[in-house]
Amino acid sequence: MPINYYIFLAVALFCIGVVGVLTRRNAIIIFMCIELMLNAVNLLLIAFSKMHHLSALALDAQTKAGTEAQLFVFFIMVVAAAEVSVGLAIIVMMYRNIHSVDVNFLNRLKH
Amino acid sequence: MDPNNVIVTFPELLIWLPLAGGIISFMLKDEKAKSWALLSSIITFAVSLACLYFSTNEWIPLQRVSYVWLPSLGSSFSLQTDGLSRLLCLLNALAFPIAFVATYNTHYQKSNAFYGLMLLMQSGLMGVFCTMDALAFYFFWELALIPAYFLCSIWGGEKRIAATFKFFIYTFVGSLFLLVGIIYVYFHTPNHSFALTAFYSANLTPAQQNLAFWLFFVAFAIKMPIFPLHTWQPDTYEQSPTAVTMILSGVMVKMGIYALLRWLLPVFPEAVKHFDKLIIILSVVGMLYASCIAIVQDDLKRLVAYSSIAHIGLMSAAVFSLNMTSLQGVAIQMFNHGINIIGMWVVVELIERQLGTRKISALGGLAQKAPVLAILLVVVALANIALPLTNAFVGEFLMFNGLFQFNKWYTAFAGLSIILAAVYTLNMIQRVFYGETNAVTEKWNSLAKNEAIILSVVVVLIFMVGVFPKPLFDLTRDTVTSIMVLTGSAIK
Amino acid sequence: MNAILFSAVWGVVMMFGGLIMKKKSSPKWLAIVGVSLLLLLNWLEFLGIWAINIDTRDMLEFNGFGLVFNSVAFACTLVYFLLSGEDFEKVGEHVAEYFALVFFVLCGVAIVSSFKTLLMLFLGIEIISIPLYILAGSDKRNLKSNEAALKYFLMGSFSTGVMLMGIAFLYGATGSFSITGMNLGSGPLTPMVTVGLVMLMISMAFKVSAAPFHFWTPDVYDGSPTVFTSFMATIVKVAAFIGFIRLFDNAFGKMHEQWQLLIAVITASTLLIGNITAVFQQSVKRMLAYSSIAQAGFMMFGLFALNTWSREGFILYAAAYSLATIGIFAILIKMKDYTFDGFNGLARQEPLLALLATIFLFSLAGIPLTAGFFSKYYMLMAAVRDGRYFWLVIFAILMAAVSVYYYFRVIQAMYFKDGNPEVSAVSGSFKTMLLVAALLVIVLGIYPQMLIDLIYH
Amino acid sequence: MNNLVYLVPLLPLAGFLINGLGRNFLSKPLVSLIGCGVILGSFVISLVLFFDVKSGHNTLANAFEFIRVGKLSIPFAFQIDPLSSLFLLIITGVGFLIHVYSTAYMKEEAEPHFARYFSYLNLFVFSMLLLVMGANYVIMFIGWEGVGLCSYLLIGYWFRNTEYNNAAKKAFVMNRIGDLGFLLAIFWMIQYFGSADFAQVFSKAGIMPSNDKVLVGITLLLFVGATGKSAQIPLYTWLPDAMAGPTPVSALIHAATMVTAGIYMIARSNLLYTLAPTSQGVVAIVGLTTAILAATIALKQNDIKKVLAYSTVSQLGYMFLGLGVGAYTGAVFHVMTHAFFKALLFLGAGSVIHAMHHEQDIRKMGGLSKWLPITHITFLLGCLAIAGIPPFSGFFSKDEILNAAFEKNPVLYYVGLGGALMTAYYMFRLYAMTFRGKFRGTHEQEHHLHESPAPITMPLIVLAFLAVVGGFLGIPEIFAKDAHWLEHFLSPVFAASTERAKHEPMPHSTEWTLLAVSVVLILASVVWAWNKFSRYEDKGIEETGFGKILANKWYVDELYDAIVNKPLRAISVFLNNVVEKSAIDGIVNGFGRVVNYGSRQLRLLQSGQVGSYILLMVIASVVFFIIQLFMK
Repeated sequence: MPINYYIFLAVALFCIGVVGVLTRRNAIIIFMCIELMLNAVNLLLIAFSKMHHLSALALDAQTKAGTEAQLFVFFIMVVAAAEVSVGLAIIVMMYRNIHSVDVNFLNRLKH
Repeated sequence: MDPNNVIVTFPELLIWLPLAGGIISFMLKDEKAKSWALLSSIITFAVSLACLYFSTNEWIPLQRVSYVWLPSLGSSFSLQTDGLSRLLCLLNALAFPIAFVATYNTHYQKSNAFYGLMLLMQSGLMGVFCTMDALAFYFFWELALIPAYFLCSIWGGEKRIAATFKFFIYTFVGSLFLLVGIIYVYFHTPNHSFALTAFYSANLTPAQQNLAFWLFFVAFAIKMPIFPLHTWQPDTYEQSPTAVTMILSGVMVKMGIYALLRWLLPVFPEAVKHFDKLIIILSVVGMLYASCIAIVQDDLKRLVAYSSIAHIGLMSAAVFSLNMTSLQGVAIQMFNHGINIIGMWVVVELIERQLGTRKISALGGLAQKAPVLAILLVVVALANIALPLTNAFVGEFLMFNGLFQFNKWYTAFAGLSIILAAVYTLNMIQRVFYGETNAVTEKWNSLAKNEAIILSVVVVLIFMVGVFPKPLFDLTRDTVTSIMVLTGSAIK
Repeated sequence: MNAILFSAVWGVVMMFGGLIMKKKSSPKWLAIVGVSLLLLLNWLEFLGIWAINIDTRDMLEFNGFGLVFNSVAFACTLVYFLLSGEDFEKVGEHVAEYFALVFFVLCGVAIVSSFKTLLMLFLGIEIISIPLYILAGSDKRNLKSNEAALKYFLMGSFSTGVMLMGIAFLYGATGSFSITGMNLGSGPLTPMVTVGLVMLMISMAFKVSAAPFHFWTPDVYDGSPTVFTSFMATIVKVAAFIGFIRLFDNAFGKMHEQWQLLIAVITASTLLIGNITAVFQQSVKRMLAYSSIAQAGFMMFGLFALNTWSREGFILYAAAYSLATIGIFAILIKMKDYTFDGFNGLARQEPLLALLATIFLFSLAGIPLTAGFFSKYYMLMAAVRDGRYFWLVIFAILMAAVSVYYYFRVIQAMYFKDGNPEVSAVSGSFKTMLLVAALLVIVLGIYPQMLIDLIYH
Repeated sequence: MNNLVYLVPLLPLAGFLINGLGRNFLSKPLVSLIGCGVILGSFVISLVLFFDVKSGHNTLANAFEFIRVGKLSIPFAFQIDPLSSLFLLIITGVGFLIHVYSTAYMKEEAEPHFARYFSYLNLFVFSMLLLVMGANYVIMFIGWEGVGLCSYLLIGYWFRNTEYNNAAKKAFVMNRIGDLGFLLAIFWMIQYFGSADFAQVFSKAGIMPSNDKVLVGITLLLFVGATGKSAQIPLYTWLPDAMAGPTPVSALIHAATMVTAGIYMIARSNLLYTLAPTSQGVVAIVGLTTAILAATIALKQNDIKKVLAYSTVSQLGYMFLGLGVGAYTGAVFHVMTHAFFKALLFLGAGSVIHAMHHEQDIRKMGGLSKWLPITHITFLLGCLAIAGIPPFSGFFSKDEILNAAFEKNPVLYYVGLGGALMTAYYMFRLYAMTFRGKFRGTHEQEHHLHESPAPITMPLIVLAFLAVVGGFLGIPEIFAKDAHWLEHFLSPVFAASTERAKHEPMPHSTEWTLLAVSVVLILASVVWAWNKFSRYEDKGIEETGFGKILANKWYVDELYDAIVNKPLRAISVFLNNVVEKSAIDGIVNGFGRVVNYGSRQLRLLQSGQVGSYILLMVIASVVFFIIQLFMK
């Protein structure tokens, strides 16, 4: 299957995420959309990794070239997890104070 | 003493003495600060005299010094005096004692800070006149400005903050342009250096010259100021304390003209040739414009401010007519104008302090109450309109003469300003000193000794230079010639 | 390497220290000790003495530039601790944790200043960001603080997503994460590389709060506890910048001309928005937030030009800007009223504070004899040297003039207006430290050479 | 000899300094002594110099280098030749008499002001001497402006009176207008001849073709200067107002010496004018017009000093006519005689005013001859002289000019003669109304009437003598061969011109007829005026019709006010209030306002909504992609 399909899929996912971030007002949903963006990236990375690895194998059967992207994906997941913890904590704190998770409630800081 | 192994050179002294004086003055008690500042300024004056005296060839080592500063930038902290610098240093060193003595009876709040800042300003001005390195020049250019800003804003009149802030921003913009210009030229100097000589030998195409020319010129034009960049000046002069106004108009304005001669003409000869008409027209228009406005001013300070703008206009026109005569005229007129306008401010200061007003319409008949003041003012005023045998005549004669060699018609128009000058000056004299006294002027009580002395000094200077200007010519001739050669040769 | 390891370790140490130490002020001293050691170790590495020598598999690279930058950043942090350390205690209970988080951020800084693969860049940026989300929200009861944290978090992670997308595309195009290994050459950009490049540029622009990706900055800086704003606005920002510059210098340096226009646009808009918007602010804190954007605009020249002057100038800028901003924030924290009027008459009440504040503001405005002048000066030099887009230089100086307007409003309030501002008690040691900082600013303003020479050590 | 030359101006300068600085300590007698003494001193020296020159020895004294720039060098140098030595005598001689006169005339003044007066007077003499002694145009210009200053100071001597101050200011400003012309002329010479020295300029100009553009330009500009100083159209209006000053001042400055500076200057540059016939024509026309215009105005003036003032303007017009038609000697001759009789007339008027307690309106006078015998006689002699009745001095000088005019163009002669008739008419009107008929003043005025003291009468007598005999220095050919002493004396100065403008003298027959005609007509008008005004009654009737226009001086002052003063003020106000405040400063402040406005608008972007922030960022990103992908 040509790489482009993967690219289109990933980009599509990414855009869905972005649109979600733009349209929703619920902090948690926005956050999930962002996660969606990250996963689109993961998908893309894996696809590229596979592609590069295959092209590298054609030259040298033992090569590990192209696998580093998979490694990268793990890092992204880890970082995402860290972000989740922090992010949820912040959202909870916010909920404690204003009993809502609507981001538009928070606009004391402006201009 | 052997000039070749000296501990400290004149330019250094001229810069560091006021600086030290200023810092010390900050630490002093109020009353002490006043006398200390006077003492310090007098010492500086003595040094500047010595600097004039030891200017012959065998003393050259005493007149120049250079320290490594920013080697990687090719900038060195190099000071040197030639005739022109010496003359202006002398003016600077002379202006401050005069200002201090003239305002000795005025008391300023926190006077230690006041005099400290004044002396800092003097140091900065000295630097501008002595340095031969573009970067250092820019430094001093700014350093002279900052204290002025604080002096005006703290001790000025009621509208001071707005007025002086405008002044500051205005000049700061100019300085930034200058900075970019300096950098621009720097990259076109052989073996990237900020030295004046390197700037003189910068290889710029005419197009590049025109660009850089404006970057430099705007800064200088704002400082002088040249029409239509002048609007900060009357407000600032009106608002700032007179002692500061004396320095601003007497010395700082000269920075601009000095910079034209030292940093503009020889660096961008083609551009100068290219724009000379335009700028001379601007200057001439400015002369007439300012003179006309001066006619209808009712505030003494504003009147003097506008008359100063007119005079500066003539100077810049003369600079750009670019011939031996005009430049020579400018060189000595810088000194004369400084002396005269300081004299004018002294009188204004006296009137304001004793009568509590600067409104011309409120005054009258002072000649009966204060005959001595009247006489002294009349002399200064006549110098201001360049009557023969006063110092200004020599300068203006040469400048007009040079302008005439550039173009007859410009001169004819510019000449109208000497008529207008007569109109507003005589109006002022008449409405302030002649006629019958009124309630305000009745309040006048006699002229204090120090004030009389200062004014007499000014008057004596006016006539000395006016009758026998030779020393000033001899002092500045070489510089002017070299400027002409540098500029002219590049044109040919 | 030393710095990365030690700062991480010391962060942990701080946490446990927090459990042990009962006195509220003691974590500060622990932190000061820590950052001093950090500085020392980084310096040793600079001299070639390594604590532990690890083969980083060509993922990190420690060169003079990065190390000098580290030293600058750590030195600024030291000054920051000394000046504002005790204000940590006012924020909340978990003082030690705050310090710990700061140390983690420093770890991230050390990584960003030495990354060699996009992975490390990503990690560094995240290690910097995540603790900051927490610090921004550390004033839990304060809604503004909450809001700041949330906004920062949402937009931050959004930009992370964009960055990762960019990285992914670059990887797809080149098959490597190493900024040198990608060897894109100087030929015309392929679409994929373009997309990756632009996305990276956007996300980095976000991190350095360059317009039009600056929107989080004023709100976050305004909402967070002032003491942390000071940290974010200085060390973090310049760290992000060093990452930005390293990335584009090493990875895309050869095709400089092809993306310079975008940088020019970013620079111009940053200068414009930062300066113009700052003019109308009433709160000094928010004004400083915008001014930090404006300063970022000037730092962008470092990226715009990419020549020796820009590199030297950036280091200088980082130092000058951080010092001055930390100083002015330290004074701001002492004020009860953050509006301009709150400063009225400070000169009469606290002459020294007013004087020092003036020096810092001069430096920010770029008045000669202060470090700020030379940093701006180098940036202009770099830009003029580069020669392209000369209008940008003219625009920049006009904006610099505008900046004078709002910086001097503070000076006017302090010196020319009357009033009795409420200032919380300032200790002598604080004043001394502030004085030292001011002197540093002036020394750098007279002889910047001493810092610049270090790069070529 | 040189040191003596320096002494001539230095003595008055010393007098000025002593009197000026010691004004509060010196007693009146001492002041008068110093004041007059120094002038007497320089008069004596001038005599010595005069005889030295007469023995054919000119002096060029180079004091010191005033200006040297590049090749241009302007020394502070003095030159004594026939022309300047003659003027020296007039200035110091008449000056001395008037100083003496003043000691009595200004007696009422308080001590410091008395001293101030004499210091000004000395200063004036000093400047005037610089003017005539200068060996180059720059030194001449220095004196030129110096005398302008002194006239300013002396007209406004009673500085409490605003009207006087205005007169003084007017005089100075109008002179400045002229000075500008002079200055430009100097620049032009310097540019073209590379020097301002008389000798060099003339030698260089001598080889130039006639009517060369440069020469015409220079000479016209010089003439502009002359019109200012010597009160010719269009710059004459200051002179009548200048009568605000003390009468002796009017006599010295505004009749005898300063106003003749213009004639001196043109006579000095005679070569330039001879080479520029065009400008010569202009000079002649302007001079003649002024002569007529002023004469007409004088017909209807009732202020004794105003009449004399206008007659001065008119006489100056004759001198310029003389210069214009090339009769340089005649002009200078007339300057001399005019100095005598006009000073005499002014001093006489002063004596009258003194006796009448500062009453100047001749309608309030009459029949003064029986109270002021000496004044009366001398005044009569003066009138005869100015009217041009043989053998009094005025006759010879005026006749010489008119003859020259006739040679040039008869029209000039006829018009000039008309003017001369008017002169005779109004002078005798003045004389008759003042001294004839019966007294028309108030009673206590009549009671106080008395002849003035000796210091006043002595100068009158001396001047009267000169006014009578002065003419014999220039007896025309037709009376006696080679009797024109002045011509011989001045010939070296005008040699260059005369040999260029050669013309054979007109036949004696015509000259005789002209002479006869003019004398007869003048006598007629004298008699007419005498009869008409000897028994004048002040009916207080207003002038009407043409007479009103003349009485109001052709409304020239009003005209100038309308076309110069008012517009200038209006422009200034406009510039100050509109251009300066609104336009230029408005633009400057406009920048500030724009920034402020922009700030207010831009900060609205910062809406506080995360959504909008991210939206803006996304939009920006899209734009960036577009720029990067498509804009290259």
